[in-house]
Amino acid sequence: YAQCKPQAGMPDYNGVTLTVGSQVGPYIASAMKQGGDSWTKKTCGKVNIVEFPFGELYPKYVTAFAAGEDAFDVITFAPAWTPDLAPFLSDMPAKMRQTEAWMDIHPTYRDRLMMWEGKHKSQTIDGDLHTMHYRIDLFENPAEQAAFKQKYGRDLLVPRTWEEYYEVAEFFHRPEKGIYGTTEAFARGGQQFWFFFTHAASYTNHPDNPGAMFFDPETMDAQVNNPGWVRALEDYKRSLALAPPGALNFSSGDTRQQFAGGKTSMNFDWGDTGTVGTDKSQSQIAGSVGSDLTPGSFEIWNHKTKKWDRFTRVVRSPFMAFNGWQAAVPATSKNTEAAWHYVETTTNVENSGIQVITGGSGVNPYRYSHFDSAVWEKKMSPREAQEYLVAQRDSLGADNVALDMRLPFYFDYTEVLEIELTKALAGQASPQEALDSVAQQWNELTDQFGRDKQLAAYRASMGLK
Amino acid sequence: MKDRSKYIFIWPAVLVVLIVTLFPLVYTLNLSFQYVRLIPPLPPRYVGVDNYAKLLDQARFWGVIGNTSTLVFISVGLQYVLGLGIAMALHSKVPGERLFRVTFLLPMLLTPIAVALVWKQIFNSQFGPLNQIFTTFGYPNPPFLTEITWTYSSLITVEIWQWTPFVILMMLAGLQSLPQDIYEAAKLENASNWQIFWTITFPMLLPISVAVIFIRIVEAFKIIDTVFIMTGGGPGIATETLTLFAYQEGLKKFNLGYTSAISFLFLIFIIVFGTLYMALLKPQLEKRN
Amino acid sequence: MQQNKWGRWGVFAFCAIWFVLTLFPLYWTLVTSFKPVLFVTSGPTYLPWIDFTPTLKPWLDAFSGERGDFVATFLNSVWISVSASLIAVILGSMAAYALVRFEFRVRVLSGVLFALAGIGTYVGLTQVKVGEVYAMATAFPVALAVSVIANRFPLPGPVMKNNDVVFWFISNRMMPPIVSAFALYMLYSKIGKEGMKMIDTYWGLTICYTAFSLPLVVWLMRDFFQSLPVEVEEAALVDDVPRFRIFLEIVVPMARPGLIAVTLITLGFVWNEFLFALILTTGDWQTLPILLSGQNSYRGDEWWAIAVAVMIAMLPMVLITIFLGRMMRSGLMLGSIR
Amino acid sequence: MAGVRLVNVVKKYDSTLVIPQLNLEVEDKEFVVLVGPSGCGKTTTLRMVAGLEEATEGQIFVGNREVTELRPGLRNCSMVFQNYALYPHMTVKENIAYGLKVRKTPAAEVEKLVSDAARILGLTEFLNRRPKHLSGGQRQRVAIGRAIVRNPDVFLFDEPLSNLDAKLRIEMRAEIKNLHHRLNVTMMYVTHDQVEAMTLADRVVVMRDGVIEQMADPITLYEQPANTFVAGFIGAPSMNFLSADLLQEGEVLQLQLEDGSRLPVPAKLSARYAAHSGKKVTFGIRPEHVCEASGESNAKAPVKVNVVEPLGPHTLLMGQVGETRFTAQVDAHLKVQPEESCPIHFNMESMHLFDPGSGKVL
Amino acid sequence: MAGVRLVNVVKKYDSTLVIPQLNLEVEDKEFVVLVGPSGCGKTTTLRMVAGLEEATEGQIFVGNREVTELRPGLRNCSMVFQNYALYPHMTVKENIAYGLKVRKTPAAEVEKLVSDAARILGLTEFLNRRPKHLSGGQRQRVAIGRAIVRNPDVFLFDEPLSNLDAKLRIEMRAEIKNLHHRLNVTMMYVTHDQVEAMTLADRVVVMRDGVIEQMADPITLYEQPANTFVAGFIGAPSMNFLSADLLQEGEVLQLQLEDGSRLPVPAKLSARYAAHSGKKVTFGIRPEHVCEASGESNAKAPVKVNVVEPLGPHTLLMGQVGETRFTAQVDAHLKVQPEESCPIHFNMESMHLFDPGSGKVL
Ligand SMILES: Nc1ncnc2c1ncn2[C@@H]1O[C@H](COP(=O)(O)OP(=O)(O)OP(=O)(O)O)[C@@H](O)[C@H]1O
Ligand SMILES: Nc1ncnc2c1ncn2[C@@H]1O[C@H](COP(=O)(O)OP(=O)(O)OP(=O)(O)O)[C@@H](O)[C@H]1O
Ligand SMILES: [Mg+2]
Ligand SMILES: [Mg+2]
Repeated sequence: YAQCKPQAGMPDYNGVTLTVGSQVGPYIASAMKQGGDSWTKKTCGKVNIVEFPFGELYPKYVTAFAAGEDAFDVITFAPAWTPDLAPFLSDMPAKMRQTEAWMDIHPTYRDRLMMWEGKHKSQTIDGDLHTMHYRIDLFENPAEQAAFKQKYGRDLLVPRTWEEYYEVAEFFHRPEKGIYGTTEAFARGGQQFWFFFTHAASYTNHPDNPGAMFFDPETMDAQVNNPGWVRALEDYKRSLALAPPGALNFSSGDTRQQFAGGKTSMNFDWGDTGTVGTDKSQSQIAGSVGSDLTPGSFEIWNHKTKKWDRFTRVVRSPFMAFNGWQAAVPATSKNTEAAWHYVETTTNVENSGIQVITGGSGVNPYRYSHFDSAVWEKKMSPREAQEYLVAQRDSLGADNVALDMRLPFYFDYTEVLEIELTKALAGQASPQEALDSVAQQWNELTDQFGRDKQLAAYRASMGLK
Repeated sequence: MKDRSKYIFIWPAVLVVLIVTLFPLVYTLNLSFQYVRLIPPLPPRYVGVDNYAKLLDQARFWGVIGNTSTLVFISVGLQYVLGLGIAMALHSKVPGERLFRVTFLLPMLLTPIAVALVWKQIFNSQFGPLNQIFTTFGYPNPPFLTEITWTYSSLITVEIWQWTPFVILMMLAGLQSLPQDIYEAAKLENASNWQIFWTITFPMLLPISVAVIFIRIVEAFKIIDTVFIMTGGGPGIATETLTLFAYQEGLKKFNLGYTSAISFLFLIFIIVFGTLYMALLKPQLEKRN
Repeated sequence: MQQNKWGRWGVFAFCAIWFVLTLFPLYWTLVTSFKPVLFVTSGPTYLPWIDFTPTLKPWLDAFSGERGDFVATFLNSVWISVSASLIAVILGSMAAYALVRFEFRVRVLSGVLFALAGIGTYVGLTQVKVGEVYAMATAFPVALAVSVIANRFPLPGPVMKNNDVVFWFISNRMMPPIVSAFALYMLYSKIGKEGMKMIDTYWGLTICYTAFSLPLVVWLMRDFFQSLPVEVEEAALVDDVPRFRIFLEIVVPMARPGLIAVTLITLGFVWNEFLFALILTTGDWQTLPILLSGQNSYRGDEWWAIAVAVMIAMLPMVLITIFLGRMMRSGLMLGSIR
Repeated sequence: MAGVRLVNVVKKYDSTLVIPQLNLEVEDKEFVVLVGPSGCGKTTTLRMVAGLEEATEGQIFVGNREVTELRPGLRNCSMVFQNYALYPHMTVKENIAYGLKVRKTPAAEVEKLVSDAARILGLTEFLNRRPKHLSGGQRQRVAIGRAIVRNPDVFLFDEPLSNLDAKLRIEMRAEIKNLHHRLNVTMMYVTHDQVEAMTLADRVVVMRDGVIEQMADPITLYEQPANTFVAGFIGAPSMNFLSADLLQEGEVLQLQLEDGSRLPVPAKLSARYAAHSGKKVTFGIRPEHVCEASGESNAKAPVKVNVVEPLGPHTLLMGQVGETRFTAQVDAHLKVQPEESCPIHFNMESMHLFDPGSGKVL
Repeated sequence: MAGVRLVNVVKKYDSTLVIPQLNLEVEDKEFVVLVGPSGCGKTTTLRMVAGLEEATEGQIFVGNREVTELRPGLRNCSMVFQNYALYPHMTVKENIAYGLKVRKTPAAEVEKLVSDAARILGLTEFLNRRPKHLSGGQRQRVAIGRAIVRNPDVFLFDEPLSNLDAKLRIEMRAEIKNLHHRLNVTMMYVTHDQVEAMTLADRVVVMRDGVIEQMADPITLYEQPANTFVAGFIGAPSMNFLSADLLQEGEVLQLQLEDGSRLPVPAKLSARYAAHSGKKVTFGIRPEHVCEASGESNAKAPVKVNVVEPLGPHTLLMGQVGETRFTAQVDAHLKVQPEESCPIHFNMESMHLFDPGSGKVL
């Protein structure tokens, strides 16, 4: 049969088949596939995407690595796992970092999340952070505006602080009419703690003390029980009161559906609420989806002085929840070179541009080139597209952007947090008690795993030298 | 009979089971005395019975045993009662029995994951059909999966829905093997149905009941998918089950020594339970042999 | 008799309620799989065309492959569950038959010797730098041989009989599967490194399922064989028919209803198994439950997609149930024998 | 105390007609036995009386009460089943007491009734055993004991002895007969063993295909069967049937068999049969009404012997007269070998003649 | 062709001793019937010969071959089981041919053997039916057919007729007897029906508790039982046993019964019994060896009648002589009512005397 010919200037990967681990599609997997098709066309290599339920992805990788199995040539994973997986990953080839496309990647990803212990270990394939969404039709309804003004003595605007956020939420919370104030994810295993972290970032990500949100970057003492965190948890519980029934069992996906179903006046979420909410086939409020940064705060806890520092303006601390999907090449792969080439192809400007506007690909902007509103207006109304992109770009570019936690033994830490968080939400413990307990257990874990090692890893994850 | 061929009959099955289960057993037993973290890779070290001691000392472990037992005993109990009732109804050739018989078996053959997913939707406090029913009766948005008592009720409902068919199947077989004439004899004595049940049907079914309940309990103690999908162990850790706990420790944290210890404690627990169960029921069973 | 007409109505009502309870979730899933997204997230709807406008989109999505390769996975599931349950039923009913018709005596002490010989050989071999897998592959038969030979001698200590053997089979289902699955993965991985790929292969999964189905098969089939008349077999014995032909040509046909029922039940268990499938496959031999649980992604529950997946996974089981129901009606529990 | 009456009872299972129409009256305190070949509807009849089976049409009375629609428990009949139907999980005592307990009889009375019954039936020492550990005869007695304690109006027995061995059968037969005397109560008894029927019954009902062929006391049944069916069914070994021509030769009425042998009809029977002379008839004679022919016999025919069965007191010869099977019961000391021909004398006093078409007696 | 020999055979199940020690020799072509009460070890003996059960001790020979350790298939015995043990999923033809097929007999020969057997047994028209659709007697014939085609050295029958009804039993009995004549082969036959034993056997083995009580031809067994057990077991209804004193009164030997009646021992028996005069003895007399006493009877005693069983040709009276149970077979026309006392004549030619302690015949 006719030998496949690679395109000009492309390497010849005839006979190479890459196994790519991913979660069950369409999210991410379809992007990897799109990239794969493109790569096959260019290089004649083949790509086999193997898909696992999201919850089982981590154990799948870990067992394979631990057994030294050559099961995957490329893995896609959450950055939180980077510390655990990094020892088994190959380094990104230097020449990938000398292209124009490289510089197009937003530095928050390029220089922080794709690195581990000073080396580039993975490639971002999806940008992820929390942005806020609101119902334009409600917020700009003159009757509502008037009523709001009468009740609170100020204009009904998109909230900039959490106080405003709760005022607005309370105002729109009308269970008898089937409309609720807001919604967040509260379910254990349903991404709850990222939502909580978003609250916490606003009160604890001090501009003067970078990377001190989770742990003291000098001592590795857990910070989760400081007053900033406690306040965040109180807020988080307030959201529960203003959320639709059964919210305690909501995962992020539910919040999205709630919002798109017109059940809540606001929510905050990854970029998906924007794409789902504006899609007429999935949403009852298409055309009315406004976006903005998540609210900020005038006050931020300073862990050094043990005081609330008051700022003259609202400090926005958008939270890089989840940090976006990464792709990497395990060291056990026999096709490292081809695998990296595939990753590069999949995430190049052209392909990622396609992915980012494909509904259901799960890919959110992570390159400057993704913020070209012309493309987006094909899917959304101009205003929606405009607000969506601005919220995404400004969050990413915010001075005080907060990075997600990445640590070895990640699941040990998050498990403790999830359990205590759920207890607090269920009213079995006060916020202070719950967080004290988390802090104590986190410190124990840190000691158990080696404080120095953990500290070094934490500092690396926060980009501290 | 001295018949050598008996070995040809039994060895293949024994070998397959031995080969596949022996290694895991030994491996796990060995692991349970070690401190092993797979990720990041740390060299394993032997810690004696530390894992066990720690477990027995951990409130969460006992909580988990309590949760699992609550779920298992209540749901298996109800499964048995319902299953026996339905089996008897089917056995009495209720109209439509052919259709019922086929349909009633269905849930047992569905993936527990699918079952849990479907029921999670039904239990949705907002969009679910059950909510609609409760709402029309003036109790909108019950916290099906978010409040402890409700959650247990919901989980037990699902367990019952899925596994009562197994009881039906086995009890129906048991009923079919009972002699018919003693029922006629009892009817001639003018015994009421209720008396007939307690004095004849139930005692005669006791041996198979014991076996069915035992198998169900052993299998039910392994419950994970339903809980994992429907509540994730919540609210809090109120519905965390043994296997879910082991899953978190083993496949999330890869704290393998500890997980192995959980498994062995679990095994010991089941065996102790099984022995007690049999010991308690033996006098009852022996009476009829 | 007429007298308890009301009682019969009560029984019927009870069955009818249970019928509705059984079918409603399945009906709900069926209609959900035809619902447009908008109708899923806006409260319960029940009747297509009346409550909502049905759409085929979720089904088309499923078969487009973007939510995972349903066709290949479905076929994997079929191959593996059919072959594993067939093998399990064949081996299991042979063992069950032996446990019913013959007497076995296993001395506890020979079990202890098995363990000692096994560990001894293994440790000894690894000391002289023999690979782990080869050490195991040697230790196992050595230990087996030692204990089988030892069992011939009148060793002191308790003796296990047929019932204990059955209990041993059952006890293999008592262990929580999490660790067994992981340990098995390690074993397969080690064997794989010696050149025999087990992980993510047809045989790897089939053997594992066979082993874990066997206990149930043995348990259930034993009951069936017990109720067969032994004289029929004796007649054949006197006629100088070899045991194996007796089993195949006389016992199996007589136990056919039971065999079919057990095969179907086993098929159901294998078809639905999740954990082993998850851990022991990577891609080529993934089975449906994994794909199914993947529909419950971190992006939230997309009910319409889940519903389609559930329907696909359910369909063969519905057919099996109908079949099984038939078998039960046609005298599954013997009766037709004499 | 009460008799049993079935009036125009019809029984269909789905569409198969098992009992076309049955009228049967059992007197108070009578012992009636139903016999007939397998499948003739004996059990069905009994079960309809007990209420275990519904009559499709017709009425059933126990005493003066109509019980057609009544449930079994209220008819006050006791039934003893072929397989005893003992409760396997109860001891003998519990088995017997069960019906009383169900009816909430005071414990002291239960105790008394059970021990009385046990004494009558010789079960006292087995009271604490389970049925599994009893022999067949003992089980049967337990089943009867269970029936007795209720003090029922009617006892129903469905082949109670058919699972017992020959000796036990004879013993139990006598016990049941005895019981009937002692309790003095109506009994209906089903069997397909005609010896049982003959020994036990006040009256025997011979059934075939759901129809009563003859109903009479045992001796009448034996000596004056109404048709070939009854004649063949009652008596063991069966009556022999030979085709014959009834010829009037002067004064003497004679039977000419197919092999040409001629048998004179006794004078005192001639009047009865004379009307049928010249016709083909079926000649019936029981094996016990023949013997080996001595010289002076005037009614004999040769039998070609196939099998010789010595029974102790006498011997059975099984063979053929002409082409027809024939069994003869002869003296134990007669030495005959198979394949021999043996001349047989017919005791013509005990002859029967039937219409070859309808089978009715002439 | 071969006889069967059991030498010092012992059988234990676990620890229960079922057969203490058994020596039995069956001649070539002999028809031997094993009888005895339930549980006496008949089936066990037969199964040991077939090889379905291992002898705990001792040796078993078929012909000249020792087969003690041989597996069943190699002993060339055919066995017919009580429940027929037909292969339910095969047609009659397949059932009969199965053993041949397994032994790879050429198809043409199979065909011939099967059709021969079917013809002999009258099964030709049922060849394609399944056992389910056959009547009991037909099933039994299929089982026999299956045994025949093997052309075995020895036929073993384990109560083959006990599931059949009375009429069928008589028919099949004759067929089996016939078969023995035709095939001319060794047969061992187990039954607990002594009528079967008497009619079929060349020799009957009477067993009790695993021990052979007597082994003799049927007539001998009936007329000269070796002990009270055999005397009571053989013959139906059972022999009556009465305690008596044997008195020498001058020339005449007399039996004095407990109720005082005196019965003279016939002269030709006096010599035999004279030695025992003055002792307590057990007097045995069969029901068929008594009759209603006429005036001139010199050997009579009154029987208090409890039950009257008309059997057709004669009538059974069941009652008591003194305190001892007594059964008499009298003429059918004797009219006796229960509770009456009836004088009975003893046919003393047929008397038996036994030692009251050991039960041995005197
Ligand atoms: N439940 C039933 N359904 C259909 N037909 C039945 C049923 N019970 C009995 N029969 C049929 O009714 C007829 C009479 O049955 P019955 O049991 O009364 O016979 P029987 O005289 O007692 O026979 P046997 O001597 O074999 O007990 C038989 O032909 C039988 O096949
Ligand atoms: N497998 C066994 N285990 C223990 N005891 C047994 C076993 N089989 C038979 N027996 C006992 O051996 C004795 C003889 O049994 P066997 O079956 O030979 O009696 P049988 O003379 O054939 O009686 P029946 O006339 O009831 O068939 C009985 O007491 C019986 O309980
Ligand atoms: Mg009947
Ligand atoms: Mg026997």
